Amino acid sequence: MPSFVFGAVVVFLLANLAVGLLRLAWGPNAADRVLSVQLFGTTLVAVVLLLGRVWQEPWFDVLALVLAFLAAFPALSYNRRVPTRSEERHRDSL
Amino acid sequence: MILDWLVVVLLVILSLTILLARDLFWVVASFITFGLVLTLAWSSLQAPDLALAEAAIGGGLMTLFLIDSLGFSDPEQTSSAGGFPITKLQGLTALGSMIVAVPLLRAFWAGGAVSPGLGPLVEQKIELSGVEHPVSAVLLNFRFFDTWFEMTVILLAIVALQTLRGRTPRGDSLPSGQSDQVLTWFARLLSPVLILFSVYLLWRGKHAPGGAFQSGVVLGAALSVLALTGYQDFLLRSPVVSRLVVTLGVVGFSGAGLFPLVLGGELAELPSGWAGDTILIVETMAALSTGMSIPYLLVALQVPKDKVQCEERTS
Amino acid sequence: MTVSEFFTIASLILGCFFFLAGTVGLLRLPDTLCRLHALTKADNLGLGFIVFALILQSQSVLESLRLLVIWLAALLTSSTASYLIGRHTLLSRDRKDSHL
Amino acid sequence: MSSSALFGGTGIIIFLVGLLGTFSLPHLLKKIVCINVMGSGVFLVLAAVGNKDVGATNDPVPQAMILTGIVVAMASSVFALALARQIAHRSGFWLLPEDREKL
Repeated sequence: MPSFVFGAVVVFLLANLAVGLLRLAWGPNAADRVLSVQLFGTTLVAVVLLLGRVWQEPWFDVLALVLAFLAAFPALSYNRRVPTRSEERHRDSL
Repeated sequence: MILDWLVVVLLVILSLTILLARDLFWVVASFITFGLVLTLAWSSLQAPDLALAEAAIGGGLMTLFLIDSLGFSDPEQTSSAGGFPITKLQGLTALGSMIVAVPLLRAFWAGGAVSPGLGPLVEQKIELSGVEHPVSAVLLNFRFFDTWFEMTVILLAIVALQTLRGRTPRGDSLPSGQSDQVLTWFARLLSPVLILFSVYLLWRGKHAPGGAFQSGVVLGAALSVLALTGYQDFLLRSPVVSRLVVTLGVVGFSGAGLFPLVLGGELAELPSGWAGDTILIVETMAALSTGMSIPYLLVALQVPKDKVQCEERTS
Repeated sequence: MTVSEFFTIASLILGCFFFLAGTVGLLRLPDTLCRLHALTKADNLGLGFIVFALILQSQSVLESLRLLVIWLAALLTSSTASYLIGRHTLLSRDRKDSHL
Repeated sequence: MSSSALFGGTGIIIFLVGLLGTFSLPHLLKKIVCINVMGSGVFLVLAAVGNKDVGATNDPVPQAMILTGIVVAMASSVFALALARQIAHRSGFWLLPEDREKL
């Protein structure tokens, strides 16, 4: 497999990420911004995996694994934000 | 090359976003993305250790600290205190930094005399260091002092935070998040794997990218996941032991640094035959203490609310 | 072109398509929960197809397993993250100041 | 242009953007984030100088120093965040006292 195919996919994915920055700008909720960060994280896992094949560097897989494992942190910390009273009530009624 | 340009453009856009954005969450989300893209920059510069550390800190742990602080701030203020009010002083600063930028960039791109750097020297002496990976050799042998005082800085940060926080009725625990089946299972699945992975990174550091700090940071991520999902036993069961683990890094480095003095050598001159073993022990201690430090930093960040409760109790 | 090369390119294109769909969905869909739906497609299928393409090109069984583990890790974290965001959105939907 | 020259130049620009933010944004959280951005700029310059196409080999010394720097920057940012939260809690604003007087 010629590596320029992988390189082209990497460029496409990064361009995708750049367009996704618009949602980061628009918001309007914090949740939307966490969502975009989530998408960027996954995109980067793919990018790192592909780059490891292009440059023939085996340690890129380790990097991809770190990125994949820690991708949940934005959502995890976002979830910890103190819920307001209405949220509490809603949860208790579930 | 196209890739480098894309990464550079993304980095500059994101830093400008951080400068100009009004919404606080936008700033923080841009900063997280900035950290993620920076990982690619390190990869492109062939600095795998930096990429690993940046992925774990910029993409993971800083998120935790920053969003935790955001949850504390109230919404009205977030929107009002944004803006970009340009006073005379700030205008001058902007002008000044642009004036500084031109010669800096010129100097950087002019190139000129290129020194060979310290790379060849490290390559030449690496057999004496006891490890095979050059970055680990520099970190734990040739520039032992840097890492020694790095551990001290982390410990000092925790001591300072604990002092700020004072004694609290609930000890070293996080205000419990919502306990929840999905989160519980997530923690049960993820944290053992993460801990195993951190041990792998530690072992790898001897001959390949990886090592005490990357390992410690991943361990810290595992422990924070546990603390955030309600498994706080490792903090609460025996607080003295957990605090001792936090100090392990400084203890290990001080021991390895001072011991050669007893044998009649120089300060921090690792004994040549035993360097490899000493480094392994010191690295393990450093990784454990870095890992334990991170939930402590997170706990100690919860200053004001605990303070309120304390003040209410005393009055 | 061999069969495995054909499948590799096909699945790379599919992966790119799902990432594109995820981004377009993130930009065009009207509210947070809809966007969450778009995102999960990119997370699971986009990354899945790209990992599949790489597995087809991998040199050893160990490398294939490693890639599979990375995909599974991404699945675990992204599904938990989606659940958390979805629940948080749902719980705070009746709030007036959903700004933060 | 080699990739290390590219990243080094970007490092300088990012440093200056962060510097500008640190001075001009009154919000303490933004100040802390901007200081971190500034630090990343410095790290980029340092890594670019130690890169293969500037020196003879990939220099591990700057890399080890940056690694130390990343961890120290994290610890000190957390400390700064705690101080900022203390200020925010006591005064009700994420602002330094000097900036509050201007409100």
